[in-house]
Amino acid sequence: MFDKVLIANRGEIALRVARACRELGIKTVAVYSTADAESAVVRFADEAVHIGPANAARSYLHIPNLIGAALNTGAQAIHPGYGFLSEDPYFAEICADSDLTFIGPTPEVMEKVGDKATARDLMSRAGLPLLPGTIEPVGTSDEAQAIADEIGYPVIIKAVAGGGGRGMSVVWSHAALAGLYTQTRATAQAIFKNSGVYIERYLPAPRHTEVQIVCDGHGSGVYLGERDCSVQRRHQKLIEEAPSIHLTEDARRDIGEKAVAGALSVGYTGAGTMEFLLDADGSLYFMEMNARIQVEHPVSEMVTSVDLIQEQLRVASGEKLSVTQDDVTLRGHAIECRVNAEDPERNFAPAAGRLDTYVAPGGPWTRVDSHCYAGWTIAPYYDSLIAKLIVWAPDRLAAIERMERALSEFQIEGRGVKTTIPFHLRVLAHERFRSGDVTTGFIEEFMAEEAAAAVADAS
Amino acid sequence: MFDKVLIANRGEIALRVARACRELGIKTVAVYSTADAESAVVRFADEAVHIGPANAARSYLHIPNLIGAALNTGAQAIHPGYGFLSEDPYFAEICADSDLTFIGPTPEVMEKVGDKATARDLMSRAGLPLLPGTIEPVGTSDEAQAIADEIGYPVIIKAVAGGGGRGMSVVWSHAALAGLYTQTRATAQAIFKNSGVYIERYLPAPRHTEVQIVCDGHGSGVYLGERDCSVQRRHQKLIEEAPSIHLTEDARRDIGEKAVAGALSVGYTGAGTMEFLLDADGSLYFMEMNARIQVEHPVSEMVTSVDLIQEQLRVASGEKLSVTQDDVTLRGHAIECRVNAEDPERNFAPAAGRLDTYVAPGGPWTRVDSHCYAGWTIAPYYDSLIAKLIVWAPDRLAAIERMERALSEFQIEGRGVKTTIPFHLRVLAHERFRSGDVTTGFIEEFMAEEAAAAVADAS
Amino acid sequence: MSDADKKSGNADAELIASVWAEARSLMARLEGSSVQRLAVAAGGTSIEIERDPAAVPAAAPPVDLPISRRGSGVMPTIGAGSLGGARDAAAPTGRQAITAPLVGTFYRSSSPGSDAFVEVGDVIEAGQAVGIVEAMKLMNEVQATTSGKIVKIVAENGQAVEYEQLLMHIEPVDDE
Amino acid sequence: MSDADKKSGNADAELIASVWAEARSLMARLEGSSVQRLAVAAGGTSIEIERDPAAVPAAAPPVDLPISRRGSGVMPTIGAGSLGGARDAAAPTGRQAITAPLVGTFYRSSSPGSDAFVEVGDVIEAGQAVGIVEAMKLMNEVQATTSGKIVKIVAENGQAVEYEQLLMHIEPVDDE
Repeated sequence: MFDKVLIANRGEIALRVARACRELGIKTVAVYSTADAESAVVRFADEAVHIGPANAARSYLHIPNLIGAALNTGAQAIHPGYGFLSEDPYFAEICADSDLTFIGPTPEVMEKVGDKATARDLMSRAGLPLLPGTIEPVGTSDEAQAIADEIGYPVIIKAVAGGGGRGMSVVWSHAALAGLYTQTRATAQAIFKNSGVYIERYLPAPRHTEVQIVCDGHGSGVYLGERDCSVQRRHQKLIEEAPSIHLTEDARRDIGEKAVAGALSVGYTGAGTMEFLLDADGSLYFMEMNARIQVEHPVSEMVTSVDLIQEQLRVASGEKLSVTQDDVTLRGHAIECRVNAEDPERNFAPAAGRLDTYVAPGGPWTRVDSHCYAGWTIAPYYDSLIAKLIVWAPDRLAAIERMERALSEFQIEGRGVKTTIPFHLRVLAHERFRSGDVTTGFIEEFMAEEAAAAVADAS
Repeated sequence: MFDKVLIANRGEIALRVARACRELGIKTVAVYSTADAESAVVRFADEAVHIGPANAARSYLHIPNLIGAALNTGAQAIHPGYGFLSEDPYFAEICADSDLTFIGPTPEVMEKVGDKATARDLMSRAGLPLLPGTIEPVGTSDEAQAIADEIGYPVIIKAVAGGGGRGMSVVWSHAALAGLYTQTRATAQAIFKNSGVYIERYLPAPRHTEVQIVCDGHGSGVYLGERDCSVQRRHQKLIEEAPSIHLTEDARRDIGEKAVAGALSVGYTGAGTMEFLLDADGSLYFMEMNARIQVEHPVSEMVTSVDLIQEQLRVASGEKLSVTQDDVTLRGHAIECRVNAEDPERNFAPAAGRLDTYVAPGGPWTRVDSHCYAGWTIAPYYDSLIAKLIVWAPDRLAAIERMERALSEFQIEGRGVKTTIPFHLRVLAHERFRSGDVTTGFIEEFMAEEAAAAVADAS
Repeated sequence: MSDADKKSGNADAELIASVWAEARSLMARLEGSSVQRLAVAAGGTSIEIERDPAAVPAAAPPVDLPISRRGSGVMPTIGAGSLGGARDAAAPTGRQAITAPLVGTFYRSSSPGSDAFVEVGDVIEAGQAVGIVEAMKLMNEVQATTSGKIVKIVAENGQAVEYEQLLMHIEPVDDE
Repeated sequence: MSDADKKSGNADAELIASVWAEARSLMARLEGSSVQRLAVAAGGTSIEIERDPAAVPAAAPPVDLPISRRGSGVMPTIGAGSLGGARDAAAPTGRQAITAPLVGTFYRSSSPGSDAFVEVGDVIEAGQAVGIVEAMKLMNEVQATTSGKIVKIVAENGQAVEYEQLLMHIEPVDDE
């Protein structure tokens, strides 16, 4: 195992990684921008290095300073967290060049699974089901038309290099295809500097379902069940849960085994997530692979009792996984609410500021992953996630009740500070959420419903 | 299920009960003394009633005010928590007279199990093993001598009405018996207004091992494994864990089944604990039964996934237990550290005051049951428990590492405030604790060792 | 610890004296200023001054009532609405509060139909019964703690009351 | 602990005096301003001033200065000991800090054995190289941001430095 690990991230995930390191007896090096000098991970870590100004491009994304900090402090490995440099093969390569272990897959594997078309091709060969459509970029408008006609409408045109819901167009008819094809290519070129697009069937009401896997460097891999992340607003996840109540035990095993096989087939090591769309008929379609730990990993931890960050550290240091597939049994239900410093009443505009009050919920089966404390200033420079509230209960309804209880005791106050807590409470109270009948369109519909009710109230 | 429950307690356990009620959709009534007007449970509960001055005798122990508060607010049941009136059959009886459900066993059962001699007699008949010795009070010095000679020395003389380590004498030889017998009777009379004493074999190095049970009113009962609470200072538990690493699976099942049989044999309902001494040879001896929820119940919850407070509420309302014995499987290891506002450097003198800083630990498998928040004033009127920190991990050593991590991030500061956190960290680091070879004498020896080292350092 | 701790007592004494001098001068300077709190720390020394908010010009001081329930509760409580007693007790007119000595039901008369113990305007003696609080079927007399005139009766007949809840106001009679 | 603890009492006294002077001047400056709370911390020194909200004109945004490290950490960090740059930068003498522009290893000369870029007493021009910071095998020149005389070199040759860590002090030359 490593003696010392540098954490190339900030916020709650930096603290999460530091906690795991401490529990494994590994010394930690935090890095911080000027805006984060007082951060919880800086206080918690064994050492901390100032790596640049608030601007992330000059600090958390500035590779020379991160490498310098690791070398100066004698760290043996770098944990990238999520976001920032976590899926950057170039960074992983430089780590290797500097004799530092990058905690994640190798640069080559990262590059492969990072390119959607390549990933889909590889995973399809490994047996993972894809949506009807192309894998390779579609070269001409005529070709696009022919493919779409064959798949049947609606179809979706997506940028090969796209992500976060940008560079996509849904096409509902033959007539609209050519125009949207040209337009999507232009958008893709403008945003991603890559005009390549592909076409696949569009599912109007899918559930976002993702399978957690971990692989070690000894040829072993396990799946840790799946998460349902259908509660999204503009492709930003708000509530995640595990397991999905829409998968049978057989379907879970089947997709889990295929996900592990797919990952092992490309030499994947570390924690990773296979994203699928779950159709109303129970079909799962592979969408992409995330070669890093994810924000919502705690819900998988709560139902499997496996510490994913500890497993990442273990396999990156060359050890074997601490569990076999037989050890992984699902128990109960876990839900995570992302508490963001945003004002739901003002279209989720960032609402940062100094926290005068910060009292996190406690008690049974209630987990808070957060870097906040009373007196901490939420800076406007970084993403707005300020706390992940995770609860566990024997079943989904009990988990919802527990989440409502926990949210009701969460106190976050400060001048200008607003959070998504009231919004979460309203979602949790909604009949459709409680029934579990949620697809990725749910939040838009929920918000439209609320807006309509507000208009009706006002008249 | 009840619609509304009054919580006749304060501090962390009042909040714990209120959380469980909220999760079950039950409205809560908090009661508070003048010193607790700003308490966390008052803030959390649906209603709160001022029941008297800081002095507990005139508030939390003042039955008319508690009953009045329940009747005034329309509560259907009273949860007594632990301590205060939780084991007072008279209070349970008055609740019944006022058509209020007392959440616990019936007054008759409480009375029976509350008397140690009666409890030992009943449990012995139900098959629970007792230490060699008497069950009935020993009437004369000669009789005492005869009994002690038969048991073999050392023996212990204990007050029938005793508790908390008071009214006990260890006798190492025949010669010393008569004198200590007379003296213990006198002490018992002075403290407990009852001179009755009994005699049993004294175990020099036992482990405090207790079995958690819950019974419903339909004749069903389950055991939820055992807790090891050997880390005690002057009979005050400091660290508790589940399961005990000194019980085999067979011994666990055997003693669990006997504990449930014993409880059902007296018509016990609700949550309860059977206390045993575990001898070096693996023998378990029944000591007493606690007819209430215990401070350390969370460690059992963490390894069994059963919410004990919710079960209490369920069975008190007439429902069946939500689990059968087959549903109860142990997973991993849980440890609880009691964080008290005491100064370990000054012989654990109370060190109360206003909390300027209170930052509870968070992250994976880390549970904090506490009523504290920044700005709260720890009053000197009540017991010094300010937080229970509970962690879970797949095995005992990983749980210790996690506890060390969690304790290291616990920030509790205020003028005059000291806590047992540094003491806990030293105990957790001690080789004997880590090895698990801890008996009830461990802490005294640990402290003597530390004192000796301090003297050596100074010279 | 380090050498720093062992440096000469003289230097220490000087340093301490100068910190005190600074503190005094700061205090003087703060009078009339808008500063409410000041903390300076340098090289192991620190001065922290917090001023009475009321002394700060133009400031509306936040009032802290003896039993405060600063709206921090997530949920409303009956307490919130019923703590008027303490506030009114503090009124400067000499008016005093008579509060419930225990939790129960307040009655203005000893039995239904009989006269109330007191009415507004009555002048009574300390120790005189002004009502009863029933708890567990026992009638507990509420006695006036002072002599004077009943000026206001706040609690209604049959009302549930908590500990120290305001029942009525009594005012000393001037020419007594 | 570090050298800092062992420096002469004089230097400490000077530092403390300058922090107090700064605090007084800040207080004066704040009157009539919109600042409600000000906290500055640098090295082991800190000043915190909180003003009466009522005295602050209209909608005053709270000002929080970028760098503050109020020694609140549970664990010591290398950062804690190495922020001297900011402290000295704030010194009123006109002395300025030259700090590391990135994380890496500081060298005083371009190669082992060759002359140092600068020595104490050298008078240099803005933009002139005063050292290099090596990161990922690239040599990054550290340039003086102002013209003046090098009065103190704090960082040692071959020392690991973090972002904005103090390297040396430069002071304007009067008759320039």
